[in-house]
Amino acid sequence: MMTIVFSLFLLTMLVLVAVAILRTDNLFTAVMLSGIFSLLMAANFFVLDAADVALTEAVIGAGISTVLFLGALALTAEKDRSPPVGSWVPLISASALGAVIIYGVLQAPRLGDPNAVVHNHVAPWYLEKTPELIDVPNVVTAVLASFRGYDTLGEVFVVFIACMGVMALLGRVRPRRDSIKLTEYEERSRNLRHHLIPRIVGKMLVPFIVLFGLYVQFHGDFGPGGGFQAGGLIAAGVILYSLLEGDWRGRELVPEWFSSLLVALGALLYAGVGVACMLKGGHFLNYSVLFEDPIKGQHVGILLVELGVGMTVTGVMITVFHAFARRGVR
Amino acid sequence: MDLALDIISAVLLAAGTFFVFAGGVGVMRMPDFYTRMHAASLTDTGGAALIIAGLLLQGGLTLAPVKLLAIFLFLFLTSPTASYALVNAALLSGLKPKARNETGLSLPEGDAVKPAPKLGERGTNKPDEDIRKAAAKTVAKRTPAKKPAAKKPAAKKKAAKKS
Amino acid sequence: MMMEWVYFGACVGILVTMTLAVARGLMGPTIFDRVLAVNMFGTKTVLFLAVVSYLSGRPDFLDLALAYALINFIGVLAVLLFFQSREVRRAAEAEKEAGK
Amino acid sequence: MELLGLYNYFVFAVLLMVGLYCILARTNIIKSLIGLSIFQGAVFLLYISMDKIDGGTGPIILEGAPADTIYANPLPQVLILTAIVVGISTTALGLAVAVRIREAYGTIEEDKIQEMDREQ
Repeated sequence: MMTIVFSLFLLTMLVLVAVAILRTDNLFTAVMLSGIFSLLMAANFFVLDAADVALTEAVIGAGISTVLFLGALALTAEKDRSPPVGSWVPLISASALGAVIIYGVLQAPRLGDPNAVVHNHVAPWYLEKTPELIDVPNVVTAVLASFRGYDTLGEVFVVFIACMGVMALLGRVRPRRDSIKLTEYEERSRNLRHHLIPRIVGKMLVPFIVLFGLYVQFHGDFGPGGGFQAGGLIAAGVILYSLLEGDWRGRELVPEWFSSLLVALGALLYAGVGVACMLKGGHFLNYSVLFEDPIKGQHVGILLVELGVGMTVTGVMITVFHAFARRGVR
Repeated sequence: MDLALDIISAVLLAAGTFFVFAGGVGVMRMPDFYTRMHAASLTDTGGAALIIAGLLLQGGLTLAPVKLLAIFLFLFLTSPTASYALVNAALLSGLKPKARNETGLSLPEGDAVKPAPKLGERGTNKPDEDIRKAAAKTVAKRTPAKKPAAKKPAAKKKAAKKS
Repeated sequence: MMMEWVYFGACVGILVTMTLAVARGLMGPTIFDRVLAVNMFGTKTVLFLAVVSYLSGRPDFLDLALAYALINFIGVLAVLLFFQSREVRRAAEAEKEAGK
Repeated sequence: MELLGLYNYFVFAVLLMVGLYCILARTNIIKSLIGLSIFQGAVFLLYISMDKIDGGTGPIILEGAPADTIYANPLPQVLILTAIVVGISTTALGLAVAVRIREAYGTIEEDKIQEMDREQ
């Protein structure tokens, strides 16, 4: 009952915000509204009992997505100069898609129906067997890192490749600092050092964000969290520092070779754990063979794999942010 | 005992929700950006404090109250700072408050705030003096003063310096 | 049981406030009003998540609200930096135009 | 009540429509990317709506919880959790392409870019 009331509010707002994003021609407004969109999404996920997903959306949507979009806007344009729509094709195709989906959805099981097909196949098995086979309280982590480890490995490599794409497009190697002459005025405009209050408060927050990121990383077996969320959080801490102190200093804090090393090492660690399992005589990513006690093997395997995920995601987010921030100096 | 705690926390939660809601109404109804900011930032901190205090009484001896305290601490620090940063951004880009001066005359365009304080000129921004000057000017001339075109030439000068 | 209704009431109150913030975000009129709406909405989300985690009896989910309380601030700083560097970008563009 | 239970799916359909329309009708690349992220959000919403079970709670098994506690379905959550991070990485890649296009053409409007290409 309560879920339905909350969902009514949140989903209606979601639709309104989406339509407003569509209608506005100011890209800055669109980015701000998509910030609200992501907050609504996260609240909605939480109401629907998906704490892990909500945490991910929170970290990515609030901490990173807005910053990236603003960075891109600074390098492109702020106005959407699309001509007024001349053809009916987009409208017709969108409505056709909508009509088909609404027709299909009418037969879907209602929200929260315990007899829905989704709840009757693998999911009960995961929920039942996790305490016995893996003994980790957070079933999402267990499924993510162990039962569906292949899937997650693939996702980590997708993130890795996307990062390589950004690096290839925006150029990793740039001239050194002294070869670009910035006037004092320009230099000042690239950081927030002269804003004392945000600077002090922000710098005070950075260690807490990183600390909380580490907590989320290593507490992911017991509560909502894991490598993806932790990576986003730690990267958000570094991004906060770079915003406050200017991107040069941000790169002094986390040098580029280090963040790109993290990207590669994380993916390598994940795959390496899989190979170690094979060397021990098991299947790829079957952590049970790592130690005598299969449950201990699972624990260590999940810990290492999550660490690999966390390293890659941290590295990717920091590298991408720096790629955009540095592009501004040209 | 439990009932008493429940009642106290219910009262705190209700008060917090009321303040938060009042802030929402303020954001809807206030006439310009700066007054809206005022409504939002004050109630954000106050309402949040009350709601979190209400939840704190329900916590028991687990990790939850510690987390609540941390949430409160961070909100208490970041919310006013975010308000400051936002107002600063607005002022930088030259958004003017809908101000009225002592004489009751509405200000001529561009004189209410010193136009877009340039970076590095912090602390020289004295709105009060400006308002008084502007008012005197308006009363004397009865014609709106021209908008000072300080921004564009300055930017060009900077650009010239760079090249 | 009583507390559950109190939590529920608080949630609905916060949700209504969120609706007001969204309305301000949709109405504008200046872009700063929209940023204000995002910021206010973020704080309300923190409170909403905190109350819902008590309502659903899982206070261990407070991690989410904590993450938001820590991170919500970054967006506003990014906006401040964006506006600050805009002057420079415009000057550079003007220079380019003049160069043509 | 029956229709209220399907409200999530209707919103999913509407968001999908809005996202698709935004991608197709707008020529601005960044606007299209924002539309793409709305589209993505719609899919996330569909998956997460499926995991809810009445009276259930998040799939984190608490010590000492009664044996008949209902937990939400963990599988859609795992899929979407990774999809969110992949989504932001691919969006970043798209934004990088947009930045390069702007540097090469001086605009990020598709129709103008096509005009320039034809002129060459």
